[in-house]
Amino acid sequence: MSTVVHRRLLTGNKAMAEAIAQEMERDENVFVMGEDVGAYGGIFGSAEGLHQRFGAERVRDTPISETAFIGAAIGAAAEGMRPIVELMFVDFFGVCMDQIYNHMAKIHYMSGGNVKLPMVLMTAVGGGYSDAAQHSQTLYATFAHMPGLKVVAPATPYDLKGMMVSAIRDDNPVIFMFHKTLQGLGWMDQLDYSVGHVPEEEYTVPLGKANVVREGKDVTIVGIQMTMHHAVEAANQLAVEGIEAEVIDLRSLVPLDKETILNSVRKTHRLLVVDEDYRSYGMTAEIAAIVAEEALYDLEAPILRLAVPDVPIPYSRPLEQAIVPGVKEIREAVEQLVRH
Amino acid sequence: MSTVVHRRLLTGNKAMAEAIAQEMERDENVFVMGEDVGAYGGIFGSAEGLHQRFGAERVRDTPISETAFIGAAIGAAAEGMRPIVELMFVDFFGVCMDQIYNHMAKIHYMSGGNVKLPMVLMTAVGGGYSDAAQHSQTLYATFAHMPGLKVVAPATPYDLKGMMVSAIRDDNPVIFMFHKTLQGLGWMDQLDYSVGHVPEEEYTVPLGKANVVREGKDVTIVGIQMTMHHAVEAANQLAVEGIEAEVIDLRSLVPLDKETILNSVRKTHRLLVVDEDYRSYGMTAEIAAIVAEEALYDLEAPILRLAVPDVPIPYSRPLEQAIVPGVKEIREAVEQLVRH
Amino acid sequence: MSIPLEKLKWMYETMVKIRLYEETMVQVYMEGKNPVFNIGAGTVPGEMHLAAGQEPAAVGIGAHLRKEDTVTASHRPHHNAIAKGVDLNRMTAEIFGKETGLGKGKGGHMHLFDTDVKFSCGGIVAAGVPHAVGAALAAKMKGKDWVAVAFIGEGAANAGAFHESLNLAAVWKLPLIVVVEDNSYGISVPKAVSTAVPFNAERASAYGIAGFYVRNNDPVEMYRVSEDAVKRARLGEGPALIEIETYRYLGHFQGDPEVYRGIDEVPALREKDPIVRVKSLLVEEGVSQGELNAMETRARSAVDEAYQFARESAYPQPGAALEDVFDLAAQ
Amino acid sequence: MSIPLEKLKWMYETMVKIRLYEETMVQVYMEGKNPVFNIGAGTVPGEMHLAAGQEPAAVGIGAHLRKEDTVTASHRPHHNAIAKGVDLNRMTAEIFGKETGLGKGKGGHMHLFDTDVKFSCGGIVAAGVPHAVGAALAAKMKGKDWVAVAFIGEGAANAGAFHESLNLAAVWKLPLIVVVEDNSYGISVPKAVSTAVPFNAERASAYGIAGFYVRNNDPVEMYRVSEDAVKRARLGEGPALIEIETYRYLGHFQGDPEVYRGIDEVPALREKDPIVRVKSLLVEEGVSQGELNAMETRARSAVDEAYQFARESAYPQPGAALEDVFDLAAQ
Ligand SMILES: Cc1ncc(C[n+]2csc(CCOP(=O)(O)OP(=O)(O)O)c2C)c(N)n1
Ligand SMILES: Cc1ncc(C[n+]2csc(CCOP(=O)(O)OP(=O)(O)O)c2C)c(N)n1
Ligand SMILES: [Mg+2]
Ligand SMILES: [Mg+2]
Repeated sequence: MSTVVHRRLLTGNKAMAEAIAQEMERDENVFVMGEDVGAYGGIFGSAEGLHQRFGAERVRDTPISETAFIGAAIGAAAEGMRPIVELMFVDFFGVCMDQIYNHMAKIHYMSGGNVKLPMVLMTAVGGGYSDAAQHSQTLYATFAHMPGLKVVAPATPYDLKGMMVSAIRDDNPVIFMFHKTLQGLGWMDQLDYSVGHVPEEEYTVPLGKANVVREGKDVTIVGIQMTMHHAVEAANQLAVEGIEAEVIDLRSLVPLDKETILNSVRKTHRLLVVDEDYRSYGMTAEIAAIVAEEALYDLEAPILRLAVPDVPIPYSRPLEQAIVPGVKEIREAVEQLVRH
Repeated sequence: MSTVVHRRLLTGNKAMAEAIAQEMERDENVFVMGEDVGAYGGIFGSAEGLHQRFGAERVRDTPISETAFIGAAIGAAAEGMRPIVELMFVDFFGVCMDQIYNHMAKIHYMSGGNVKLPMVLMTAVGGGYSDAAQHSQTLYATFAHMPGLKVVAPATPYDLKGMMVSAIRDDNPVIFMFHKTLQGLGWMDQLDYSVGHVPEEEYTVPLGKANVVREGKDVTIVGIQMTMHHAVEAANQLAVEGIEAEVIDLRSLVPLDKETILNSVRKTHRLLVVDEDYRSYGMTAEIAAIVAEEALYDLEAPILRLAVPDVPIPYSRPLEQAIVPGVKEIREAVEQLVRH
Repeated sequence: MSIPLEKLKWMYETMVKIRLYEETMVQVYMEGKNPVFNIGAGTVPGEMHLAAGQEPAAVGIGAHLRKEDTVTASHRPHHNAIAKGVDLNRMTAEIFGKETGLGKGKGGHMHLFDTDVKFSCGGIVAAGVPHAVGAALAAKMKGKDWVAVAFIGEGAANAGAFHESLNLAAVWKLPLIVVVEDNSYGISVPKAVSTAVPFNAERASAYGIAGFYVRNNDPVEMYRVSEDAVKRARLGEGPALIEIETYRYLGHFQGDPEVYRGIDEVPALREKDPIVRVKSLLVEEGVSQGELNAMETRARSAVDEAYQFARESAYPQPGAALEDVFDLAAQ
Repeated sequence: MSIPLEKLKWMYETMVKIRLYEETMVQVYMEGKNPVFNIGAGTVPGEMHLAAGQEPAAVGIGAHLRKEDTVTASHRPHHNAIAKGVDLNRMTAEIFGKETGLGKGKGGHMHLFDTDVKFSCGGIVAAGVPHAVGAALAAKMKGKDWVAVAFIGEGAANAGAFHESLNLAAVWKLPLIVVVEDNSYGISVPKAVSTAVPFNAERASAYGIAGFYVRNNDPVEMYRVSEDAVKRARLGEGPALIEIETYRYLGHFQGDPEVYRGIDEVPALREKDPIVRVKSLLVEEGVSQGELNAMETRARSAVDEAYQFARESAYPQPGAALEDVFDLAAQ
């Protein structure tokens, strides 16, 4: 935004909920299901105000039966409804992954394209507030590894709204990951970037396009959600040292916008990938591999990866802080890269 | 084996079942649970003869309740038992991944090392016989991505026995993936390498060591289970063309023996990774990334990856054959690599 | 007899069609698997779960269903598909892996989707029940009197998805009917070894819904019990659970060594064949031999035509494997 | 009164200890979260699920348990842990994230593991039930008369793991007792909105096992019902399901706005406080005020000591985060 505009500031959760509300107005087939999405408005505010506005028929509190209600979303989508179903924490995927992975992801393919499943599974990811091993994961790669699902993870209120609208209108099943700390909730860390300008009218942000959020010539940093914000902060600090980092917000794991990454690496010749998910067999590996396949000769330094070092997320604050990559680790990694 | 030895030929499944039987003799805490592991002996023969020999108390047929019985294995292991529990097809992981991933994998860590879970989860992987999208996956990376589990995938009868013994004796939870086609079952493809020499006495093969199964100087091919066997066959064909490929049998995804891979790449300067799992965010990415991080300057050609091209496994034979990498694809990829 | 004659005739002809279909498949499946059986070889590769003997479950409730009603089925789906009116040609082509198949050869025998008659099935035990819950929910939200029927085996009733689905459907008073086909085994495991109660129908009380057990693989009793359940579901009175004692004449899958059951078991079951029983009823009702023959002939023709259609259809091009992961027209 | 006085005294003292523990936590949890509440800040970060009001479930059955018996609990575990005799100092240190904690600070409030008294808990709804099945299986295979008790909330009884576990335990006749603590809500969702039957105890019949419902959060009735269930489990007579109507005085977690319940609800529940009721019973039985004071003082001291121990303990070194993923001594 380079011109002076009226800034309509919303938190991440309100941006999401606004997208859902507007789509519910637009299309009577859109409805919401999940644990505590009713009066409570979703534990992380994703459904704030919807129950009050649309009632219990279209905003349905469910029993703690993720297999049944996510499976029911599949069945309803096959009948032409457009369910938005919430898995409260992504960490709970294991009780319902069969529905997500063997059915939601595959039915379109197995039916030779005849069955469409226009549904969104929204789920909270991320740690950083001592919620420990079973409530702090991002699991980006777990979902992105298996074909048939679009997997997106927006990082700003603007993208949360625009990508939610796109996800609802998409005829394919979409995993919509929102980061708890980026919801801008009153009871969590208050971060500047969890509040942002969100136009009132509906708009879409495409699923599958990465975003160059900061241009630079010396090094490319690819991040997603929190690690992207950390990368921007690190880049600002590095600029003082005279290092200009280009920061890419991946936004979408599937489809993966490899052109944006490759173009950047071809320009900067150095790559750091930063992830809040586990390191091995993760997002950082995929991006590194793509570059090693397609832009090997453009690299002037070995690729660096930062991620959770293959340990479950520990509870204690100093332990958690030690394993989740932050601004400092990114800065150090970039310094190492450019020294090369 | 360069000297003349008595070759005691066993199929893959008999090698596994022998390991289990010998450990059950050795340690009364070892027992087996799963669907159809009793009279039937396991759908893929992993428990052949055990029920007859050890009875229904120690070889337990279960209801179709994977969450309950895998969770029960966790509870029993915490009490000092050493359960071996079968998940019939790895594809069914989604109905019980919570037990596998949030508990089996994490309890040791969350308890600060106080609770040990000496258990083995054995499961059948792989396709190639038109069992379609819900019964043909390998899902190697799905399990390897999340920390706390050893994840092994032996490819020969010798390793199946030796690694099963190691898995049972290991105090950590182990995911033991056996490939259906490598079990040497009478009702599947008959492959030479699904039968092999297996000493009668107990022996262990370490978990976490890759195996250079064929030496070569021109290119490194990393494979696992079927793709390793395909790689050896491709290498033999390439030798005729004068190309000497080194083939590495990964055997273990976690721990990952990166030294063996790096040493080979430092020698051959070219890398092809071949996987029967989905391509993106998979095993091929992890190996490629490690090399791009740690041996970038040793590479004389971009890394190549072969894997299932991010589609569910199709049923129809020509379709399935088109997407699972085989000998031909490996040969062509190597030719491309050395031409570079 | 309280069944309208037309319904009974439909049930008979459909049962005959199912039986012929499955018996034909027994033969076709072995093509290319002789002298050495290889599951991946031949005209029809992969696992093959047949339902000969289990026809009553499919037709007893099928007689009450309309095109708009949804049916979800299991890994053993042919009888349910046929009773729901799935296109037999395209279903068979799918099982042959041909491009004319319901799923262009991508799904196969365990994954048949016919959107015209709202039929689907899948290879994961009990996983279709939640889908039927969702169809029932859609019907309710759209204000239609459509019902959804989920067929599962008795082994599947021990899976968590069964419990969660029935509770959810009961809480939301959805028009869902779960039909448990009790053929005594989940692969090799007898019901008594896997299930804590003799009858899954007893579990209905755990959801405050109606539960029924149909004995002796009886199609007429299945018809009666289903009539009530379907009617109440259409009226918005909520779900029901029907279990039927049925018989699996063949192995769990083709090639099953069946070490887990005695050699006399199946012959004894065949003695009580439900098709024969329905035929006698029709004869009692005065249906002529000529008409019976005509029904059987129609069934035979439909089956023959389907297999021929499948045989004559082409395999998909290899490149088709890369299509249909995502709907590209979308958005 | 059929409870031995010693047991009743133990129950009283333990309930007091639990209540004091939870009430102290209410305060401690807010340290460092004022004036702006931030879940990740302060002495005790992360989610905090407290059980003040739910003591009867824990002590009523706890009075029958031995060290060798296993207990698994949920995300709301403190009362169950205390009744099982978990080391209160190390438990509190764990909740503070200290290196002296049960899990060296790696587990936290929802993940407490005390192998000495065979206690564990976890943050995934219903996931502890299968673990208790496994402990019960181990006891059976080892020929011991140990039992395993799984505590869950009423919301958890709609999860598949509940159904699968009860069926498996019933089929194998394992010494498992599932205790459902019915505090009326799963977070914000009332039982009637989530559960198709008024009492989960009715679901016992789906597994052919005994089911009990204890009304009014009554510790004495809980004791009686549990006595029977535990005795029968020890004798090899299989599992039981006990549901108890109980009260959650606090929010689902600390910081819960509780928009889903009326402002009068909790005060009305507190009127019927079970600790007060047990105290009157003890007075009726002639226990002196002096003895009651002594019990309360002991409870207070244990709690104070635990919090002090936790406060004074050191945080783990950051590098410790990398340890304990695998047992390296293994193999
Ligand atoms: C979740 C899951 N677990 C296990 C299997 C393997 N499996 C396929 S069919 C079957 C037995 C099913 O028994 P039942 O439900 O009685 O149906 P039937 O085969 O008798 O028709 C099993 C265990 C599966 N497909 N899905
Ligand atoms: C599988 C799973 N789904 C959802 C959650 C989120 N969650 C945590 S506690 C809770 C409510 C539990 O209700 P109940 O079982 O009644 O226990 P209570 O909190 O009342 O003690 C929910 C939905 C979870 N932890 N695990
Ligand atoms: Mg069955
Ligand atoms: Mg509750």
